[in-house]
Amino acid sequence: MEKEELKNIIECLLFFSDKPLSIEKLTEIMEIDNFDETKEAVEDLQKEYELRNSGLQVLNIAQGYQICTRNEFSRWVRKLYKAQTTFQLSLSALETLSIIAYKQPVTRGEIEKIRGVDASYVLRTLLEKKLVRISGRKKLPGRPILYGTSQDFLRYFGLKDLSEIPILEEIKPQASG
Amino acid sequence: MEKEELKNIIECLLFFSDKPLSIEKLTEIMEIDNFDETKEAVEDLQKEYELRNSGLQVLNIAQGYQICTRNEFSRWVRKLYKAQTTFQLSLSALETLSIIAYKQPVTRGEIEKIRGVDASYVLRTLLEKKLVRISGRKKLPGRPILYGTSQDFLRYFGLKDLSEIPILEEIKPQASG
Amino acid sequence: MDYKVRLEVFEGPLDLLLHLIKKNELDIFNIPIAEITADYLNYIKFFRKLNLNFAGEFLVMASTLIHIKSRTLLPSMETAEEEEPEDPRAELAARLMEYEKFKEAASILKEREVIQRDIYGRLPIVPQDEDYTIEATLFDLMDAFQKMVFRVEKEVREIIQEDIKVEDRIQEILNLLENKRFINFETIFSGQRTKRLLIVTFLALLELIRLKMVFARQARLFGDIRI
Repeated sequence: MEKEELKNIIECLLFFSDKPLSIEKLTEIMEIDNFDETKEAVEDLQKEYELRNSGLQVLNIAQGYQICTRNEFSRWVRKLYKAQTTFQLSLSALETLSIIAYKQPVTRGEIEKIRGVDASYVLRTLLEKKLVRISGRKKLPGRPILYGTSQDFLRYFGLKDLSEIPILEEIKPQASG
Repeated sequence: MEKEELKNIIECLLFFSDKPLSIEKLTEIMEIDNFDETKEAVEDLQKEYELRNSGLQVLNIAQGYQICTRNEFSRWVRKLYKAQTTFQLSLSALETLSIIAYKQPVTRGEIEKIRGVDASYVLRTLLEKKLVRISGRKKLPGRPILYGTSQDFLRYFGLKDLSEIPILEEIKPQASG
Repeated sequence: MDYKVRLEVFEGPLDLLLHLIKKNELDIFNIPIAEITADYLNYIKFFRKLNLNFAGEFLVMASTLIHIKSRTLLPSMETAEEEEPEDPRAELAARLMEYEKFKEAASILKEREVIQRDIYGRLPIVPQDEDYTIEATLFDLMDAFQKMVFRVEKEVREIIQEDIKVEDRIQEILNLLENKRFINFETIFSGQRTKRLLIVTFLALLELIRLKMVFARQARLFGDIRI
Protein backbone atom coordinates (compact mmCIF):
# COMPACT_ATOMS: atom_id res chain seq x y z
CA MET A 1 0.00 0.00 0.00
CA GLU A 2 1.13 3.52 -0.67
CA LYS A 3 2.04 5.76 2.17
CA GLU A 4 -0.63 8.31 1.34
CA GLU A 5 -3.26 5.59 1.35
CA LEU A 6 -2.06 4.20 4.68
CA LYS A 7 -2.33 7.64 6.18
CA ASN A 8 -5.88 8.05 4.90
CA ILE A 9 -6.98 4.68 6.21
CA ILE A 10 -5.45 5.46 9.59
CA GLU A 11 -7.23 8.81 9.63
CA CYS A 12 -10.53 7.02 9.02
CA LEU A 13 -9.87 4.42 11.70
CA LEU A 14 -8.76 6.95 14.32
CA PHE A 15 -11.73 9.16 13.45
CA PHE A 16 -14.17 6.30 13.77
CA SER A 17 -12.92 4.96 17.08
CA ASP A 18 -13.85 6.63 20.34
CA LYS A 19 -10.91 4.92 22.05
CA PRO A 20 -7.18 5.03 21.35
CA LEU A 21 -6.03 2.45 18.80
CA SER A 22 -2.63 0.85 19.18
CA ILE A 23 -0.08 0.55 16.39
CA GLU A 24 -0.58 -3.22 16.58
CA LYS A 25 -4.34 -2.93 16.16
CA LEU A 26 -4.01 -0.52 13.22
CA THR A 27 -1.45 -2.75 11.54
CA GLU A 28 -3.64 -5.80 12.00
CA ILE A 29 -6.71 -4.14 10.53
CA MET A 30 -4.82 -2.73 7.54
CA GLU A 31 -3.39 -6.18 6.85
CA ILE A 32 0.17 -5.00 6.48
CA ASP A 33 3.08 -6.78 8.06
CA ASN A 34 5.14 -3.90 9.25
CA PHE A 35 4.59 -1.98 12.48
CA ASP A 36 7.16 0.61 11.45
CA GLU A 37 5.19 1.55 8.35
CA THR A 38 2.11 2.11 10.48
CA LYS A 39 4.02 4.09 13.04
CA GLU A 40 5.55 6.31 10.38
CA ALA A 41 2.16 6.98 8.78
CA VAL A 42 0.54 7.80 12.14
CA GLU A 43 3.30 10.20 13.02
CA ASP A 44 3.02 11.86 9.59
CA LEU A 45 -0.70 12.28 10.14
CA GLN A 46 -0.05 13.72 13.58
CA LYS A 47 2.36 16.28 12.12
CA GLU A 48 -0.07 17.20 9.35
CA TYR A 49 -2.81 17.93 11.84
CA GLU A 50 -0.45 20.20 13.75
CA LEU A 51 0.75 22.00 10.66
CA ARG A 52 -2.62 22.75 9.16
CA ASN A 53 -3.66 24.34 12.44
CA SER A 54 -6.75 22.19 12.73
CA GLY A 55 -9.33 22.22 15.49
CA LEU A 56 -8.44 18.59 15.97
CA GLN A 57 -5.28 16.81 17.08
CA VAL A 58 -3.87 13.30 16.88
CA LEU A 59 -3.02 12.31 20.46
CA ASN A 60 -0.71 9.57 21.61
CA ILE A 61 -2.39 8.28 24.76
CA ALA A 62 -2.89 5.02 26.63
CA GLN A 63 -0.51 3.13 24.36
CA GLY A 64 -2.41 4.16 21.27
CA TYR A 65 -3.53 7.02 19.07
CA GLN A 66 -6.79 8.91 19.00
CA ILE A 67 -8.17 11.98 17.22
CA CYS A 68 -9.43 14.54 19.74
CA THR A 69 -10.52 18.15 19.82
CA ARG A 70 -7.96 20.74 20.89
CA ASN A 71 -8.19 22.21 24.39
CA GLU A 72 -8.93 25.76 23.29
CA PHE A 73 -12.22 24.71 21.73
CA SER A 74 -13.53 22.80 24.74
CA ARG A 75 -15.97 25.56 25.55
CA TRP A 76 -17.87 25.07 22.31
CA VAL A 77 -17.90 21.31 22.49
CA ARG A 78 -19.23 21.49 26.02
CA LYS A 79 -22.02 23.71 24.80
CA LEU A 80 -23.01 21.09 22.28
CA TYR A 81 -22.68 18.29 24.77
CA LYS A 82 -24.88 19.42 27.60
CA ALA A 83 -25.22 15.98 29.08
CA GLN A 84 -21.57 16.08 30.08
CA THR A 85 -21.08 14.87 33.62
CA THR A 86 -18.67 17.13 35.41
CA PHE A 87 -17.05 14.37 37.31
CA GLN A 88 -13.85 15.20 39.07
CA LEU A 89 -11.69 13.10 41.28
CA SER A 90 -11.49 13.95 44.97
CA LEU A 91 -8.17 14.75 46.55
CA SER A 92 -8.16 11.45 48.40
CA ALA A 93 -8.79 9.62 45.13
CA LEU A 94 -5.91 11.49 43.48
CA GLU A 95 -3.57 10.74 46.39
CA THR A 96 -4.51 7.08 46.35
CA LEU A 97 -4.08 6.92 42.56
CA SER A 98 -0.65 8.47 42.72
CA ILE A 99 0.44 5.93 45.33
CA ILE A 100 -0.89 3.09 43.17
CA ALA A 101 0.70 4.53 40.03
CA TYR A 102 4.09 4.76 41.62
CA LYS A 103 4.13 1.71 43.88
CA GLN A 104 2.10 -0.77 41.85
CA PRO A 105 1.37 -3.54 42.44
CA VAL A 106 0.41 -2.42 45.92
CA THR A 107 -1.92 -3.70 48.66
CA ARG A 108 -4.56 -1.74 50.49
CA GLY A 109 -2.49 -1.99 53.66
CA GLU A 110 0.49 -0.38 51.99
CA ILE A 111 -1.66 2.48 50.69
CA GLU A 112 -3.18 3.01 54.11
CA LYS A 113 0.24 3.09 55.73
CA ILE A 114 1.33 5.93 53.50
CA ARG A 115 -1.87 7.98 53.67
CA GLY A 116 -2.59 7.22 57.33
CA VAL A 117 -6.30 6.67 56.63
CA ASP A 118 -8.62 3.88 55.62
CA ALA A 119 -8.60 3.27 51.86
CA SER A 120 -11.43 0.80 51.32
CA TYR A 121 -14.02 3.30 50.19
CA VAL A 122 -11.77 5.20 47.84
CA LEU A 123 -10.44 1.97 46.35
CA ARG A 124 -13.94 0.77 45.62
CA THR A 125 -14.73 4.05 43.86
CA LEU A 126 -11.56 3.86 41.79
CA LEU A 127 -12.32 0.27 40.83
CA GLU A 128 -15.85 1.23 39.82
CA LYS A 129 -14.52 4.06 37.67
CA LYS A 130 -12.09 1.52 36.19
CA LEU A 131 -9.11 3.76 36.90
CA VAL A 132 -7.65 0.99 39.04
CA ARG A 133 -7.62 -2.74 38.49
CA ILE A 134 -6.87 -5.78 40.58
CA SER A 135 -3.58 -7.09 39.35
CA GLY A 136 -3.26 -10.18 41.52
CA ARG A 137 -2.73 -11.29 45.06
CA LYS A 138 0.35 -10.89 47.19
CA LYS A 139 2.03 -14.02 48.40
CA LEU A 140 1.48 -13.18 52.04
CA PRO A 141 -0.77 -14.59 54.75
CA GLY A 142 -4.33 -13.70 53.83
CA ARG A 143 -3.28 -13.27 50.20
CA PRO A 144 -4.11 -9.55 50.08
CA ILE A 145 -5.32 -8.10 46.77
CA LEU A 146 -2.79 -6.16 44.72
CA TYR A 147 -3.88 -3.01 42.90
CA GLY A 148 -2.49 -1.41 39.77
CA THR A 149 -3.49 1.35 37.38
CA SER A 150 -5.61 0.55 34.33
CA GLN A 151 -5.66 1.50 30.67
CA ASP A 152 -8.44 3.96 31.53
CA PHE A 153 -6.12 5.60 34.05
CA LEU A 154 -3.74 6.46 31.21
CA ARG A 155 -6.61 7.75 29.10
CA TYR A 156 -8.06 9.81 31.90
CA PHE A 157 -4.83 11.66 32.50
CA GLY A 158 -3.79 11.73 28.84
CA LEU A 159 -0.67 9.66 29.40
CA LYS A 160 1.05 7.66 26.67
CA ASP A 161 2.15 4.95 29.08
CA LEU A 162 3.24 4.56 32.69
CA SER A 163 6.73 5.85 32.01
CA GLU A 164 5.11 9.19 31.22
CA ILE A 165 3.83 9.71 34.73
CA PRO A 166 5.65 12.91 35.56
CA ILE A 167 5.56 12.20 39.23
CA LEU A 168 7.62 9.05 38.92
CA GLU A 169 10.81 10.83 38.08
CA GLU A 170 10.40 13.27 40.91
CA ILE A 171 9.65 10.68 43.50
CA LYS A 172 12.12 8.03 42.54
CA PRO A 173 15.36 9.61 43.69
CA GLN A 174 13.77 10.79 46.91
CA ALA A 175 12.21 7.46 47.65
CA SER A 176 15.54 5.74 47.70
CA GLY A 177 17.25 8.44 49.76
CA MET B 1 -14.65 35.93 15.48
CA GLU B 2 -12.11 35.34 12.82
CA LYS B 3 -12.96 33.09 9.95
CA GLU B 4 -10.14 30.68 10.74
CA GLU B 5 -11.40 30.29 14.29
CA LEU B 6 -14.97 29.72 13.16
CA LYS B 7 -13.75 26.98 10.87
CA ASN B 8 -11.84 25.29 13.69
CA ILE B 9 -14.78 25.42 16.05
CA ILE B 10 -17.05 23.97 13.38
CA GLU B 11 -14.53 21.21 12.74
CA CYS B 12 -14.57 20.32 16.45
CA LEU B 13 -18.33 20.36 16.62
CA LEU B 14 -18.86 18.28 13.49
CA PHE B 15 -16.16 15.85 14.59
CA PHE B 16 -17.59 15.42 18.06
CA SER B 17 -21.23 15.04 17.12
CA ASP B 18 -22.69 11.69 16.21
CA LYS B 19 -25.50 13.40 14.26
CA PRO B 20 -25.51 15.96 11.43
CA LEU B 21 -25.56 19.56 12.71
CA SER B 22 -27.58 22.23 10.95
CA ILE B 23 -26.32 25.71 10.07
CA GLU B 24 -28.81 27.07 12.60
CA LYS B 25 -27.51 24.85 15.37
CA LEU B 26 -23.88 25.68 14.61
CA THR B 27 -24.65 29.40 14.51
CA GLU B 28 -26.47 29.21 17.82
CA ILE B 29 -23.65 27.38 19.58
CA MET B 30 -20.99 29.74 18.27
CA GLU B 31 -23.02 32.75 19.44
CA ILE B 32 -22.77 34.66 16.17
CA ASP B 33 -25.70 36.39 14.58
CA ASN B 34 -25.14 35.57 10.95
CA PHE B 35 -26.08 32.29 9.30
CA ASP B 36 -24.13 33.25 6.17
CA GLU B 37 -20.90 33.47 8.09
CA THR B 38 -21.43 29.96 9.40
CA LYS B 39 -22.38 28.65 5.99
CA GLU B 40 -19.30 30.17 4.41
CA ALA B 41 -17.03 28.68 7.08
CA VAL B 42 -18.57 25.21 6.73
CA GLU B 43 -18.19 25.29 2.97
CA ASP B 44 -14.58 26.40 3.31
CA LEU B 45 -13.96 23.49 5.65
CA GLN B 46 -15.62 21.14 3.20
CA LYS B 47 -13.38 22.36 0.36
CA GLU B 48 -10.29 22.05 2.52
CA TYR B 49 -11.06 18.43 3.31
CA GLU B 50 -11.46 17.73 -0.41
CA LEU B 51 -8.28 19.53 -1.37
CA ARG B 52 -6.03 17.90 1.13
CA ASN B 53 -7.20 14.53 -0.10
CA SER B 54 -8.15 13.41 3.39
CA GLY B 55 -9.61 10.09 4.38
CA LEU B 56 -12.51 12.08 5.77
CA GLN B 57 -15.11 14.30 4.15
CA VAL B 58 -17.56 16.96 5.27
CA LEU B 59 -20.94 15.78 4.06
CA ASN B 60 -24.08 17.83 3.66
CA ILE B 61 -26.85 15.46 4.65
CA ALA B 62 -30.27 15.65 6.22
CA GLN B 63 -30.19 19.43 6.26
CA GLY B 64 -27.02 19.44 8.19
CA TYR B 65 -23.31 18.77 8.05
CA GLN B 66 -21.35 15.83 9.33
CA ILE B 67 -17.77 14.57 9.09
CA CYS B 68 -17.70 11.07 7.62
CA THR B 69 -15.13 8.64 6.34
CA ARG B 70 -14.83 8.54 2.54
CA ASN B 71 -16.53 5.64 0.78
CA GLU B 72 -13.34 4.06 -0.54
CA PHE B 73 -12.16 3.47 3.01
CA SER B 74 -15.39 2.00 4.29
CA ARG B 75 -13.99 -1.50 4.07
CA TRP B 76 -11.41 -0.76 6.76
CA VAL B 77 -13.82 1.03 9.02
CA ARG B 78 -16.22 -1.88 8.75
CA LYS B 79 -13.40 -4.20 9.71
CA LEU B 80 -12.66 -2.15 12.80
CA TYR B 81 -16.32 -2.01 13.70
CA LYS B 82 -16.64 -5.75 13.30
CA ALA B 83 -13.58 -6.30 15.44
CA GLN B 84 -15.09 -4.07 18.11
CA THR B 85 -18.41 -5.90 18.11
CA THR B 86 -17.04 -9.42 17.92
CA PHE B 87 -16.56 -11.45 21.06
CA GLN B 88 -13.67 -13.78 21.21
CA LEU B 89 -14.27 -16.64 23.55
CA SER B 90 -11.45 -18.29 25.40
CA LEU B 91 -11.38 -22.06 25.50
CA SER B 92 -12.56 -22.04 29.10
CA ALA B 93 -15.45 -19.75 28.18
CA LEU B 94 -16.37 -21.97 25.25
CA GLU B 95 -16.27 -25.10 27.41
CA THR B 96 -18.33 -23.52 30.15
CA LEU B 97 -20.84 -22.23 27.63
CA SER B 98 -21.17 -25.68 26.09
CA ILE B 99 -21.84 -27.25 29.49
CA ILE B 100 -24.53 -24.66 30.14
CA ALA B 101 -26.01 -25.18 26.68
CA TYR B 102 -26.24 -28.95 27.07
CA LYS B 103 -27.00 -29.30 30.76
CA GLN B 104 -29.09 -26.24 31.52
CA PRO B 105 -30.32 -25.28 33.99
CA VAL B 106 -27.07 -25.94 35.77
CA THR B 107 -25.37 -24.67 38.93
CA ARG B 108 -21.84 -23.37 39.24
CA GLY B 109 -20.97 -26.40 41.32
CA GLU B 110 -22.10 -28.74 38.59
CA ILE B 111 -20.04 -26.88 36.00
CA GLU B 112 -17.00 -26.98 38.24
CA LYS B 113 -17.47 -30.69 38.82
CA ILE B 114 -17.30 -31.34 35.10
CA ARG B 115 -14.45 -28.98 34.28
CA GLY B 116 -12.56 -29.59 37.52
CA VAL B 117 -11.71 -25.90 37.92
CA ASP B 118 -13.22 -22.80 39.46
CA ALA B 119 -15.89 -21.28 37.21
CA SER B 120 -16.77 -18.01 38.96
CA TYR B 121 -14.66 -15.75 36.76
CA VAL B 122 -15.69 -17.30 33.46
CA LEU B 123 -19.35 -17.24 34.52
CA ARG B 124 -19.12 -13.56 35.28
CA THR B 125 -17.64 -12.91 31.84
CA LEU B 126 -20.38 -14.90 30.13
CA LEU B 127 -23.03 -13.06 32.12
CA GLU B 128 -21.48 -9.71 31.20
CA LYS B 129 -21.48 -10.64 27.54
CA LYS B 130 -25.09 -11.68 27.97
CA LEU B 131 -24.46 -15.14 26.56
CA VAL B 132 -25.68 -16.69 29.78
CA ARG B 133 -28.49 -15.72 32.11
CA ILE B 134 -29.56 -16.65 35.59
CA SER B 135 -32.60 -18.87 35.16
CA GLY B 136 -33.50 -19.47 38.79
CA ARG B 137 -32.33 -21.16 41.96
CA LYS B 138 -32.02 -24.83 42.64
CA LYS B 139 -34.09 -26.30 45.45
CA LEU B 140 -31.07 -27.38 47.42
CA PRO B 141 -29.47 -26.16 50.64
CA GLY B 142 -27.98 -22.76 49.93
CA ARG B 143 -30.31 -22.37 46.95
CA PRO B 144 -27.53 -22.22 44.36
CA ILE B 145 -28.06 -20.09 41.27
CA LEU B 146 -29.03 -21.90 38.09
CA TYR B 147 -27.55 -20.80 34.80
CA GLY B 148 -28.99 -21.12 31.33
CA THR B 149 -28.27 -19.77 27.87
CA SER B 150 -29.77 -16.44 26.85
CA GLN B 151 -31.74 -15.12 23.92
CA ASP B 152 -28.53 -13.55 22.65
CA PHE B 153 -26.86 -16.95 22.77
CA LEU B 154 -29.40 -18.27 20.29
CA ARG B 155 -28.86 -15.29 18.02
CA TYR B 156 -25.08 -15.55 18.08
CA PHE B 157 -25.17 -19.18 17.13
CA GLY B 158 -27.98 -18.76 14.64
CA LEU B 159 -30.48 -20.94 16.50
CA LYS B 160 -34.23 -20.52 16.43
CA ASP B 161 -34.67 -22.07 19.85
CA LEU B 162 -32.97 -24.43 22.27
CA SER B 163 -34.35 -27.55 20.60
CA GLU B 164 -32.13 -26.67 17.65
CA ILE B 165 -28.93 -27.37 19.60
CA PRO B 166 -27.56 -30.48 17.93
CA ILE B 167 -27.75 -33.62 20.01
CA LEU B 168 -24.41 -35.23 20.58
CA GLU B 169 -24.70 -38.99 20.52
CA GLU B 170 -21.73 -39.40 22.77
CA ILE B 171 -23.04 -36.99 25.28
CA LYS B 172 -26.49 -38.35 25.89
CA PRO B 173 -25.68 -41.59 27.69
CA GLN B 174 -22.92 -39.84 29.59
CA ALA B 175 -25.28 -37.17 30.75
CA SER B 176 -27.83 -39.61 32.11
CA GLY B 177 -25.39 -42.12 33.55
CA MET C 1 -9.36 31.92 67.37
CA ASP C 2 -10.28 32.42 63.77
CA TYR C 3 -12.17 29.21 63.35
CA LYS C 4 -13.06 29.91 59.78
CA VAL C 5 -9.48 29.80 58.63
CA ARG C 6 -8.91 26.61 60.51
CA LEU C 7 -11.90 24.86 59.04
CA GLU C 8 -10.21 23.04 56.27
CA VAL C 9 -10.69 19.52 55.10
CA PHE C 10 -7.75 17.35 55.91
CA GLU C 11 -7.15 14.11 54.11
CA GLY C 12 -5.96 12.47 57.30
CA PRO C 13 -3.76 12.95 60.36
CA LEU C 14 -0.61 13.18 58.24
CA ASP C 15 -2.21 15.88 56.13
CA LEU C 16 -3.12 17.84 59.24
CA LEU C 17 0.39 17.46 60.65
CA LEU C 18 1.94 18.64 57.39
CA HIS C 19 -0.35 21.62 57.45
CA LEU C 20 0.75 22.52 60.99
CA ILE C 21 4.40 22.14 60.08
CA LYS C 22 4.04 24.35 56.99
CA LYS C 23 1.94 26.93 58.78
CA ASN C 24 4.52 27.33 61.54
CA GLU C 25 7.42 27.05 59.09
CA LEU C 26 8.95 24.16 60.95
CA ASP C 27 11.70 21.81 59.88
CA ILE C 28 10.26 18.38 59.18
CA PHE C 29 13.41 16.72 60.56
CA ASN C 30 13.46 18.79 63.69
CA ILE C 31 9.87 19.05 64.79
CA PRO C 32 9.34 20.75 68.16
CA ILE C 33 7.25 17.85 69.31
CA ALA C 34 5.69 19.46 72.41
CA GLU C 35 4.52 22.43 70.40
CA ILE C 36 3.13 20.43 67.51
CA THR C 37 1.37 17.98 69.83
CA ALA C 38 -0.40 20.82 71.59
CA ASP C 39 -1.36 22.34 68.29
CA TYR C 40 -2.61 19.02 66.96
CA LEU C 41 -4.69 18.32 70.05
CA ASN C 42 -6.24 21.76 69.77
CA TYR C 43 -7.45 20.86 66.33
CA ILE C 44 -8.94 17.62 67.55
CA LYS C 45 -10.75 19.45 70.35
CA PHE C 46 -11.94 21.98 67.85
CA PHE C 47 -13.27 19.28 65.51
CA ARG C 48 -15.11 17.77 68.46
CA LYS C 49 -16.65 21.08 69.43
CA LEU C 50 -18.00 21.48 65.94
CA ASN C 51 -19.27 17.92 66.02
CA LEU C 52 -17.30 17.26 62.90
CA ASN C 53 -17.01 13.65 61.96
CA PHE C 54 -13.43 12.67 61.90
CA ALA C 55 -11.91 9.27 61.54
CA GLY C 56 -10.37 7.37 64.42
CA GLU C 57 -7.03 7.70 62.66
CA PHE C 58 -6.78 11.25 64.00
CA LEU C 59 -6.90 9.91 67.55
CA VAL C 60 -4.33 7.24 66.80
CA MET C 61 -1.97 9.95 65.62
CA ALA C 62 -2.67 11.98 68.75
CA SER C 63 -1.56 9.10 70.93
CA THR C 64 1.49 8.56 68.72
CA LEU C 65 2.46 12.20 69.18
CA ILE C 66 2.02 12.01 72.93
CA HIS C 67 4.11 8.86 73.00
CA ILE C 68 6.91 10.52 71.05
CA LYS C 69 6.72 13.54 73.30
CA SER C 70 7.10 11.43 76.42
CA ARG C 71 10.09 9.66 74.93
CA THR C 72 11.84 12.93 74.12
CA LEU C 73 11.27 14.16 77.63
CA LEU C 74 12.71 11.09 79.29
CA PRO C 75 16.45 11.04 79.71
CA SER C 76 17.68 8.62 77.11
CA MET C 77 19.10 5.35 78.33
CA GLU C 78 21.41 4.96 75.40
CA THR C 79 23.27 8.16 76.08
CA ALA C 80 25.17 6.43 78.80
CA GLU C 81 26.83 4.41 76.11
CA GLU C 82 28.75 5.86 73.22
CA GLU C 83 26.01 5.19 70.71
CA GLU C 84 24.07 7.96 69.00
CA PRO C 85 20.60 8.01 70.58
CA GLU C 86 17.84 7.36 68.09
CA ASP C 87 15.54 10.31 67.57
CA PRO C 88 11.99 9.15 68.36
CA ARG C 89 10.76 11.66 65.81
CA ALA C 90 12.66 10.07 62.91
CA GLU C 91 10.00 7.59 61.93
CA LEU C 92 7.29 10.22 61.93
CA ALA C 93 9.46 12.52 59.82
CA ALA C 94 10.03 9.75 57.28
CA ARG C 95 6.30 9.07 57.05
CA LEU C 96 5.55 12.75 56.62
CA MET C 97 8.18 13.05 53.89
CA GLU C 98 6.77 10.13 51.96
CA TYR C 99 3.21 11.34 52.33
CA GLU C 100 4.19 14.79 51.15
CA LYS C 101 5.68 13.34 47.97
CA PHE C 102 2.42 11.64 47.07
CA LYS C 103 0.47 14.73 47.95
CA GLU C 104 2.58 16.56 45.41
CA ALA C 105 2.10 13.77 42.91
CA ALA C 106 -1.64 14.05 43.39
CA SER C 107 -1.55 17.74 42.58
CA ILE C 108 0.33 17.02 39.34
CA LEU C 109 -2.29 14.45 38.43
CA LYS C 110 -4.91 17.07 39.20
CA GLU C 111 -3.31 19.45 36.69
CA ARG C 112 -3.35 16.76 34.04
CA GLU C 113 -6.97 15.99 34.84
CA VAL C 114 -7.89 19.62 34.22
CA ILE C 115 -6.09 19.68 30.85
CA GLN C 116 -7.55 16.36 29.80
CA ARG C 117 -11.08 17.41 30.67
CA ASP C 118 -10.95 19.95 27.86
CA ILE C 119 -10.06 17.39 25.23
CA TYR C 120 -12.87 15.51 23.61
CA GLY C 121 -12.81 12.34 21.59
CA ARG C 122 -15.74 11.50 19.42
CA LEU C 123 -18.98 10.48 20.98
CA PRO C 124 -18.95 6.71 21.00
CA ILE C 125 -20.94 5.03 18.30
CA VAL C 126 -23.37 2.78 20.09
CA PRO C 127 -23.54 -0.46 18.14
CA GLN C 128 -26.91 -1.96 17.42
CA ASP C 129 -27.59 -5.20 19.25
CA GLU C 130 -27.74 -7.13 16.01
CA ASP C 131 -24.27 -5.91 15.07
CA TYR C 132 -22.65 -7.99 17.75
CA THR C 133 -21.21 -11.28 16.61
CA ILE C 134 -19.28 -14.02 18.21
CA GLU C 135 -16.13 -15.63 17.02
CA ALA C 136 -17.29 -19.20 17.51
CA THR C 137 -19.66 -21.42 15.60
CA LEU C 138 -22.06 -24.00 16.84
CA PHE C 139 -19.55 -26.57 15.75
CA ASP C 140 -16.90 -25.03 18.01
CA LEU C 141 -19.32 -25.28 20.87
CA MET C 142 -20.09 -28.96 20.24
CA ASP C 143 -16.46 -29.69 19.68
CA ALA C 144 -15.44 -28.09 22.95
CA PHE C 145 -18.01 -30.09 24.83
CA GLN C 146 -17.04 -33.40 23.26
CA LYS C 147 -13.35 -32.85 23.83
CA MET C 148 -13.98 -31.87 27.40
CA VAL C 149 -16.10 -34.92 28.11
CA PHE C 150 -13.42 -37.08 26.56
CA ARG C 151 -10.74 -35.39 28.64
CA VAL C 152 -12.68 -35.80 31.88
CA GLU C 153 -13.30 -39.48 31.15
CA LYS C 154 -9.62 -40.03 30.51
CA GLU C 155 -8.62 -38.27 33.70
CA VAL C 156 -11.03 -40.36 35.73
CA ARG C 157 -9.81 -43.54 34.09
CA GLU C 158 -6.26 -42.65 34.98
CA ILE C 159 -7.21 -42.08 38.57
CA ILE C 160 -8.94 -45.43 38.79
CA GLN C 161 -5.97 -47.22 37.38
CA GLU C 162 -3.98 -45.79 40.24
CA ASP C 163 -5.72 -47.93 42.82
CA ILE C 164 -9.21 -47.87 44.14
CA LYS C 165 -9.84 -50.79 46.38
CA VAL C 166 -13.06 -52.09 47.88
CA GLU C 167 -11.52 -51.63 51.33
CA ASP C 168 -10.97 -47.94 50.69
CA ARG C 169 -14.55 -47.50 49.58
CA ILE C 170 -15.78 -49.27 52.70
CA GLN C 171 -13.91 -46.79 54.85
CA GLU C 172 -15.29 -43.89 52.81
CA ILE C 173 -18.85 -45.12 53.22
CA LEU C 174 -18.35 -45.50 56.96
CA ASN C 175 -17.02 -41.94 57.07
CA LEU C 176 -20.12 -40.77 55.27
CA LEU C 177 -22.29 -42.55 57.81
CA GLU C 178 -20.49 -41.18 60.81
CA ASN C 179 -22.80 -39.16 63.09
CA LYS C 180 -25.74 -39.94 60.83
CA ARG C 181 -28.53 -42.38 61.41
CA PHE C 182 -28.96 -43.06 57.73
CA ILE C 183 -28.06 -41.81 54.30
CA ASN C 184 -29.74 -42.28 50.96
CA PHE C 185 -28.58 -44.98 48.63
CA GLU C 186 -28.08 -42.37 45.90
CA THR C 187 -25.87 -40.22 48.08
CA ILE C 188 -23.30 -42.97 48.27
CA PHE C 189 -23.22 -43.31 44.52
CA SER C 190 -23.24 -39.62 43.66
CA GLY C 191 -19.92 -38.45 42.36
CA GLN C 192 -19.08 -41.89 41.00
CA ARG C 193 -18.48 -41.02 37.42
CA THR C 194 -17.39 -44.31 35.97
CA LYS C 195 -18.80 -47.82 35.90
CA ARG C 196 -15.73 -49.15 37.56
CA LEU C 197 -16.12 -46.84 40.50
CA LEU C 198 -19.82 -47.66 40.73
CA ILE C 199 -19.02 -51.36 40.87
CA VAL C 200 -16.38 -50.90 43.54
CA THR C 201 -18.81 -48.84 45.59
CA PHE C 202 -21.52 -51.44 45.22
CA LEU C 203 -19.18 -54.25 46.27
CA ALA C 204 -18.13 -52.21 49.28
CA LEU C 205 -21.72 -51.73 50.26
CA LEU C 206 -22.52 -55.44 49.90
CA GLU C 207 -19.56 -56.26 52.09
CA LEU C 208 -20.75 -53.85 54.76
CA ILE C 209 -24.23 -55.36 54.72
CA ARG C 210 -22.76 -58.84 54.98
CA LEU C 211 -20.74 -57.76 57.98
CA LYS C 212 -23.97 -56.32 59.42
CA MET C 213 -22.24 -53.00 59.83
CA VAL C 214 -24.96 -51.29 57.87
CA PHE C 215 -28.58 -52.00 57.10
CA ALA C 216 -30.47 -51.26 53.96
CA ARG C 217 -34.06 -50.10 54.38
CA GLN C 218 -36.63 -49.13 51.85
CA ALA C 219 -39.48 -47.14 53.27
CA ARG C 220 -41.80 -47.61 50.35
CA LEU C 221 -41.77 -49.85 47.33
CA PHE C 222 -39.58 -48.05 44.77
CA GLY C 223 -38.85 -45.40 47.36
CA ASP C 224 -35.37 -44.29 48.32
CA ILE C 225 -33.20 -46.93 49.83
CA ARG C 226 -31.73 -45.82 53.13
CA ILE C 227 -28.51 -47.22 54.43
